[in-house]
Amino acid sequence: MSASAIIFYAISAFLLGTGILAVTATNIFRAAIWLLFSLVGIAALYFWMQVEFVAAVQIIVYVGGIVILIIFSIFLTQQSGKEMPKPPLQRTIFSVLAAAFGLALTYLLISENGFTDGNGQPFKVAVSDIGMQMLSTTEHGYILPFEVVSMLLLAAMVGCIVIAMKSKQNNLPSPKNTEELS
Amino acid sequence: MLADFFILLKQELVVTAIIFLLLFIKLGKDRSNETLLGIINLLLFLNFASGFCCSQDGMLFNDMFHTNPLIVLEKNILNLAIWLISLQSYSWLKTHKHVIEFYLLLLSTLLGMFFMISSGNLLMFYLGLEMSTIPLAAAANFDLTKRKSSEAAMKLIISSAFSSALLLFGISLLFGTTGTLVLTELPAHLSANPLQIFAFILVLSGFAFKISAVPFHLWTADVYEGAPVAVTAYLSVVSKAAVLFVFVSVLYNAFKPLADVWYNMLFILSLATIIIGNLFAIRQDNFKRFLAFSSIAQVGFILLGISGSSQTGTASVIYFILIYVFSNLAAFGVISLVSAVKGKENISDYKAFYTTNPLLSWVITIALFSLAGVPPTAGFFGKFFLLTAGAAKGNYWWIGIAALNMVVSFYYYLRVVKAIFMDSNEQPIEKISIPNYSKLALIICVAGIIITGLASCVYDYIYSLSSGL
Amino acid sequence: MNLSLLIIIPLITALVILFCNGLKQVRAVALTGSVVQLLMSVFLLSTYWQERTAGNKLPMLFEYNTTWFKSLHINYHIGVDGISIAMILLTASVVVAGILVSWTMEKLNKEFFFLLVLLSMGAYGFFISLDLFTLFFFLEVAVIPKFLLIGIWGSGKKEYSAMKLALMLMAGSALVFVGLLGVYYQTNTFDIMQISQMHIPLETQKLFFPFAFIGFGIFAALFPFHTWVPDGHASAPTAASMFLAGISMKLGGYGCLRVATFLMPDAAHAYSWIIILLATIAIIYGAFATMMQTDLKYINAYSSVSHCGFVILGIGMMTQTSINGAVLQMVSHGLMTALFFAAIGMIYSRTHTRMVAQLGGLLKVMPFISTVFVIAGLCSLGLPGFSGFVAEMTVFMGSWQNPDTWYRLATILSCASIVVTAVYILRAAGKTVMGPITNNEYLGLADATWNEKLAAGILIIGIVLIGVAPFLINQLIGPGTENIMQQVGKVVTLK
Amino acid sequence: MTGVPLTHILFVSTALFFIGMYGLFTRRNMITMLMSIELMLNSVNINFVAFNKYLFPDKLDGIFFTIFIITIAAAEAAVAIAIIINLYRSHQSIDVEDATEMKF
Amino acid sequence: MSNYAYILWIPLLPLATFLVLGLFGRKYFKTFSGTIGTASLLASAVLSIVAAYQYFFVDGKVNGVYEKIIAFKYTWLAFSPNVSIDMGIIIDPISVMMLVVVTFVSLMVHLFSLGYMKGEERFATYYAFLSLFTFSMLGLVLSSNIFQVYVFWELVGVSSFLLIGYYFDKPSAVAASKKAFIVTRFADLGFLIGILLLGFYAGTLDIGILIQKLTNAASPEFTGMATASFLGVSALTWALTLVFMGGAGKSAMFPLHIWLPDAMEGPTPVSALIHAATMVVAGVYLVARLFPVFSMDASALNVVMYTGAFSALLAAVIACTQTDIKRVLAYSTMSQIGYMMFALGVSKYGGENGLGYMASMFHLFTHAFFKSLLFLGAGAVIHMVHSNEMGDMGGLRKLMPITHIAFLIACLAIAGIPPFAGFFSKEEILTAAFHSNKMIYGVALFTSALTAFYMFRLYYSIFWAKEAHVHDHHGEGTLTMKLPLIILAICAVGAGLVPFSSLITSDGAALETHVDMIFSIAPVTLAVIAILIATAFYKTQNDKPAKAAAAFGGLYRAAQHKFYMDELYIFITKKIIFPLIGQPIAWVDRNIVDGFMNLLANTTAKISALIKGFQSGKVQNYALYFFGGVAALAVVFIYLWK
Repeated sequence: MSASAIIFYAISAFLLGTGILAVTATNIFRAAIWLLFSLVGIAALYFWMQVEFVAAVQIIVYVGGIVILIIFSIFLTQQSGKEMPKPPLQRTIFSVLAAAFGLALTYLLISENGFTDGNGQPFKVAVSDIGMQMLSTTEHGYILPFEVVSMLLLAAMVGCIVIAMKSKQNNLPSPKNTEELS
Repeated sequence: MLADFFILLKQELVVTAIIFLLLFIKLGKDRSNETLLGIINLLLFLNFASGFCCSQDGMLFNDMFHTNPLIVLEKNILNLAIWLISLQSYSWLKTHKHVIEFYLLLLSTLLGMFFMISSGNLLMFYLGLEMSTIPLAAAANFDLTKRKSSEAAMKLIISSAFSSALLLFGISLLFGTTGTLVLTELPAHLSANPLQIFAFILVLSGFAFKISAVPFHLWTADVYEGAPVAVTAYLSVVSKAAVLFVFVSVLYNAFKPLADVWYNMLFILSLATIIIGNLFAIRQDNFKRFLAFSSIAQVGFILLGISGSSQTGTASVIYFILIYVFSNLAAFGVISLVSAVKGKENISDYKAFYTTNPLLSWVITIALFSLAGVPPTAGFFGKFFLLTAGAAKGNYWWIGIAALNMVVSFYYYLRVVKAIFMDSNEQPIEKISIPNYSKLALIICVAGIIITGLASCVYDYIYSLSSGL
Repeated sequence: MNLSLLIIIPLITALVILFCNGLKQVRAVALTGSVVQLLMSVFLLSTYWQERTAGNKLPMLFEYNTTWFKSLHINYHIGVDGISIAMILLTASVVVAGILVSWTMEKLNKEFFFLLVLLSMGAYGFFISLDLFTLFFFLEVAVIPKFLLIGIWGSGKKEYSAMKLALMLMAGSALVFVGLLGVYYQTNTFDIMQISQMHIPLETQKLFFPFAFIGFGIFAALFPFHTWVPDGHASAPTAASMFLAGISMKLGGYGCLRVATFLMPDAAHAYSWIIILLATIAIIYGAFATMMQTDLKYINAYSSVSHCGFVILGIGMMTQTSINGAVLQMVSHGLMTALFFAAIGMIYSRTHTRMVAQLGGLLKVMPFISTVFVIAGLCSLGLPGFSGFVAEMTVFMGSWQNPDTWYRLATILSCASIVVTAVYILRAAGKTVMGPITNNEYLGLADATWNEKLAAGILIIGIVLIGVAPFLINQLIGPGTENIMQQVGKVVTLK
Repeated sequence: MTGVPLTHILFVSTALFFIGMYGLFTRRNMITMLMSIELMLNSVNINFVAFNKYLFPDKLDGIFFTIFIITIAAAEAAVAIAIIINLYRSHQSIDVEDATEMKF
Repeated sequence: MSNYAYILWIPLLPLATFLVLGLFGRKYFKTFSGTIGTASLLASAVLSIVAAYQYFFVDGKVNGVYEKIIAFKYTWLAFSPNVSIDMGIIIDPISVMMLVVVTFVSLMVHLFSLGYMKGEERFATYYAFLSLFTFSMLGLVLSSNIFQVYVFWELVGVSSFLLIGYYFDKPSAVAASKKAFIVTRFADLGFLIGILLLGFYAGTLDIGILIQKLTNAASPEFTGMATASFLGVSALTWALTLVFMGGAGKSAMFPLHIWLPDAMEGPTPVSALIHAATMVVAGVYLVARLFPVFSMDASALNVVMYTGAFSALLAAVIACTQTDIKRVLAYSTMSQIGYMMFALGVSKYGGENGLGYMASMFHLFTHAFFKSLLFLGAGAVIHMVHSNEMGDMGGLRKLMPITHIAFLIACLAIAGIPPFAGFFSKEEILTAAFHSNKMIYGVALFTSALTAFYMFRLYYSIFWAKEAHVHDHHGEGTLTMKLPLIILAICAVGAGLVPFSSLITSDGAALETHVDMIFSIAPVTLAVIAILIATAFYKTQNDKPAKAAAAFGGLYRAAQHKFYMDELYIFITKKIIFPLIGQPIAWVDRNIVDGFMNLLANTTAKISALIKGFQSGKVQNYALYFFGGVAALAVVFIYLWK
């Protein structure tokens, strides 16, 4: 077993282990931290696969963005350190079964499929290539999805602002609202 | 080249333009809601009208975007639907604080749908799908202070995130087994091996989630019930229609090699959808929830039509969706009026509705009859053609079960009609004055319900644009 | 003769009604429209007669055929033969009578007449259609007005009955629909005349015939799918009962004949024993069930089950005479049962009860209505001189022509129903119109008004005309049944 | 990276996917549910990158897909959190079991 | 062959009267309606007599035989090229004879009713119904097609129903009319099936052709019918027996006779017309009409014979015990028709062997006069005392001399005392029976004696017995009531002198008959003895009848209760058909058949309620089901399918 393989298995074990902890930890704050580790592990996997750009994006967006967002929202909605309620036993059982079954099935199918490795070409990803291709309108250009995503982000932003903004609407005399709140 | 670009992308560009125009208006000085809504409705009408000028076949961005007359037609249907919804929600939005934001969200989802329909690539498809969902979840929360509204939004976003995770997993497996994301290249690489079938099932579940086919439908009723009426209408009509349009073309084109598999799958799904939708619909009291289940059952019929996988199948699905737009929106039009003015959304509130609001009663009755498939409304033609298409493969027993399920669906539609016309009520909903916008929308819907069926040119036109498997 | 007028006139009438104000205008428009339609039907009859006497031997006359939905081979194809004309005349008479009977409708009169006229439009369209799609279209058009008519203006457990009726009829049309699809995919056309020229393989026929036949059979109160009949008829307002029994049940019989049997004769032969079995059960069973009823409307409704059994029997026996008889029975039963319901409605509107036990001696206070009642009853029990006799005897004779011993036995059993019919009719009549007056309040009741007299008169004229001069209607429907027999008989020689 | 077969990487991603799914099924706190979803999306990302690298090294489709998924995941998370916060305002709870006002 | 087209007017005149009176009578001719009816019937009667004269005496015989003439024929309802219901007029000896009888008796009844029904509220309706009945009866006797017979048969039934139920506010009248109609309907069912059988095998419904085909033993129709058998009985026997069943119903033969006594609830003139002279003999007429066919099948004739004889005896026994005068007359009618029936039963076709046939027709003819006379006389009596019960009467001979004399003549006639009409016809019947079947002869003799006994029991109870305590003011009634009595009395005396045997025989050829004095001794003696016993018993009030009744004990009680036939029928209908067939079916329909439909609906609703848990509102469950769906699809379509 080569060193690279050992590194791979180590990373894998780490990210899966932290992933499991992230979904089982009873303390929500700890869970968020485990998630953070797991995401970092995934970034490491990307590094291992020599797709540094993606790894970078992963760290910037996830670790730097989403997890922070999540932690903030935890602070907003919850006292940290409080134990989270447990799901009903029945659901836990079914969830375990479902997840185990899904994993078994999927992996069975994957391993039976017998992927033939690529034609041996070196896989080199230069960040500039990605940038060029992203904004190219010609062959293999990704300008259109890029623009679409930007529109999506705009819309998401608008949505977030409207929803999460402390609404002054409560002051409006509206019979429906009082009815709903009561 | 540039002219092509504009012509091919005209609908998307118009929508984008409107979005930015609205942003500028938002950033400018405050205007009264009435003015805003007037402007917006006019813009939406222009948007709808612009869809009819100069369209042509073509591709852009290297398969990322393609269009043809059928796709233009589909987008026009969506444009029409959003215009109608906008007209109907006048009463609700008149007092709302975030009118422009609401339209920003809706229009961006519309844009997402346009790209999704035109997508020639799984990435574009995925982006379009997400773009048509995420802002909608935000929009579902637009009754900001209503608990149900937030709950609905939460359910929508979590369910859709879950489903898109599965969908993505499926896409990744497809990518892994075929090496391509381009829809037109997919058939050449598909060989119906188990992993591909599994990937297909995951992708299918993503579609099925959006069109709320059983067993992927569970979010539907809750979200429909909780979301504001306009959003519910939008969800049940526009977003569903858009995904169905894509679904048909993806199935018929990209997944052609798997036809044997998905044909049977669709049949099972369609029957399950019809039956479960009906079974749940018969005991609902909330009008929106009721329509949610009824729309689930309708989707079952649509799936049946798709499974016929012929030119008739494509045509009848699109035809039916057009009719469904009119019928469902006519019903939602009335509901949104009543909901906005009286805050009542239960079927039992509608008892003796006819004594106070005969016109609205007739509108909703015609709409329900059309949904039930009673002639001379267009719904009859739609259902007839769908089942005819579905029978092309000779599964008459199943068609028979579906046809008998129409009887069950009849029951619950008639239950509403019964409440409106026959039941007595101490305090029926008082007379509602109908704003002109809503009136216009209702007239268009009713006219559509009547004309679309009887005038065969509509169907023949759609048929001429369609293609089978 | 443009047959589309038969659809257009009711349509226009219905639309004009929507713009009317007040009962007087509404009913005037409705009556005018329906009378014009009746005159049209008579005119149609006379032109048809001229054509036939001029030697026109085409199976269908006044055909009009235009493409409707090109891609699905759906045409708007209409045309009539004698059978259709008989049905149209029946419909027109019942409609006029129904409108006259509802002359003083108080509640929501505009909607009431609108729906009545709409319902009649469905029936007219159904009877002239020569395209399965068009036929199915009109079949369903006729369902919903019934639901509303019963549910809004009915009495008793009206919602339940309306729902039951609508659902069962819809189930029927759903079955019909599957049958139609089967035929369509076999022949690639919806055109009845074209399909009749093709030969559908026996196996296919055997698969789809039951769908079509049972589907239409539900409309025609085929046992055991008849349960909508008693409830529906009993709860419906008078005019709706008349329409239901007089017209709507005929849609089923006509469909069984024109669609199921005509297009799939092989299967009809193969299944004829089942059809006959069910018909015989319906006849006997309906008659005995009627005997036990205490509500006048239920009596007539159950007797309709029994009488419509003759229609099915006639079709199932598949001899020319029996099919003739089936058609005659449809017309006869339509008129007779409409008259019966009209009389019951008149009685009910005055005494406010339909229970036989509470009525009595009405002949004394309302001789006209009671006479109408008795006439309807006598027609129902197959008295010569009224249409019922002619129809039933034709069915018996026709059925008897089928030489199979078991079929003979079925015929004899069916014949036996005439005794039971006599029992229940006489029991009802004896208690209701005869005997001493049971309630002193009845003494002050008024007899029929002019409109009721007119309504009854129209129907009685029809009944008596057929009863006294059956050769007329026999000549009318003869070529039509001959045409059907050619189709059905062809198979017999094949075997 | 030599010596590690593709299927092993795929196993990791698949396992991660179902770990995420398990979390989604069992976590009653909405924010943790959201976290679980992030795990699932990440597993898809691993898939795309691995496929792209192992099987189709001549193109970058998988990489791009990954990038877009990450972006969209961010948008999704943002909106979801906004909704959750709004829900918290009205329910005073982000337990998903408390948000079952609409059912049957 | 001359023109008989005018015969069409004989039935059409009453029909016209019916339509006019039925539609406009109540409003416009309230008081004249009787006159109109009587006048039109007078015209019919005159036409009938003219027709009879022309047929029997002007045209006379062709080759020594009275021919069947089809005077008119129109295809009314064609079933197939050969089989059709035709409306036709057949002229042959029996139809002409019946024509005369019907119109004549009907005329008498019309006349009588002018007085009897005077002042009734529904006077016009009464005459309309009478006209309808007359029309139907005339149509029946003139029918040239067996289905035409059935058509008028039914019309006769319904007009009888209407007339019996004339006093519709009397529950007993309503019940009686219902009973009459339903019982005869039941019999008609047999008739109808018989017609179907005959029509099918013979390939025609035309009586002439039918007879022609089925009397030729070599014809395929006959052989087909004689060889085809069902339950061991040949189709011919079945058909004829079933046809006879129809006749038995109308003619009140055992066991279908139960309606006749009850039918006396109708106005008495109606009973005279329907239940004495015309409708009740329709059965006899029917058998006579088809007699050539009957004569081909001995078993069917035997059925006719035994039924007739038994009915004659049974009715006579019951008549001896009844106290309602109309019921006595009703049973007497039944008894006399039994005579006619078994006379037909013992007969053969043609020549001397056809004596029974001739005798039967002869008796029908004479019976019409004296029985209608009896009924009209009874009517006059009832008119006077306003009661049907013998106990309310007595000693009326002084108050109503004309009625008394007429009634006495009629009693003598029916008792078979020479030279009254009944004697001659009864003699022929007894002769025929004697030559054919001794047992029947015995029964006939005994019945004859009983007849004399109960008739005179009736006679004495009405006119003697005790002093009249009725003080009536309108005497014996109007002239229109007396006149028919007188005319009919004359007929009852003279009808026996008609040279019947040369006019009406089974084959149309004249029959040589002679009154054999030796033969007459026995019946006449018996009759006289019976009359004497009756005189002893009933001329004055005494306790002999009670003692005699006690002596007979059970038989008497049974006879008084009509041998419990009504009870049996009521048992069958009320205890078997209604609760054991009708109610279960009605129950099954509501609970099983309809219940199943409701069950479908309820099950759907139940399932719907049952599975509502899936929509639990918990988004995690939704996701779980979602994945479950995916997994299921995957398993099914990857591993299970194919």
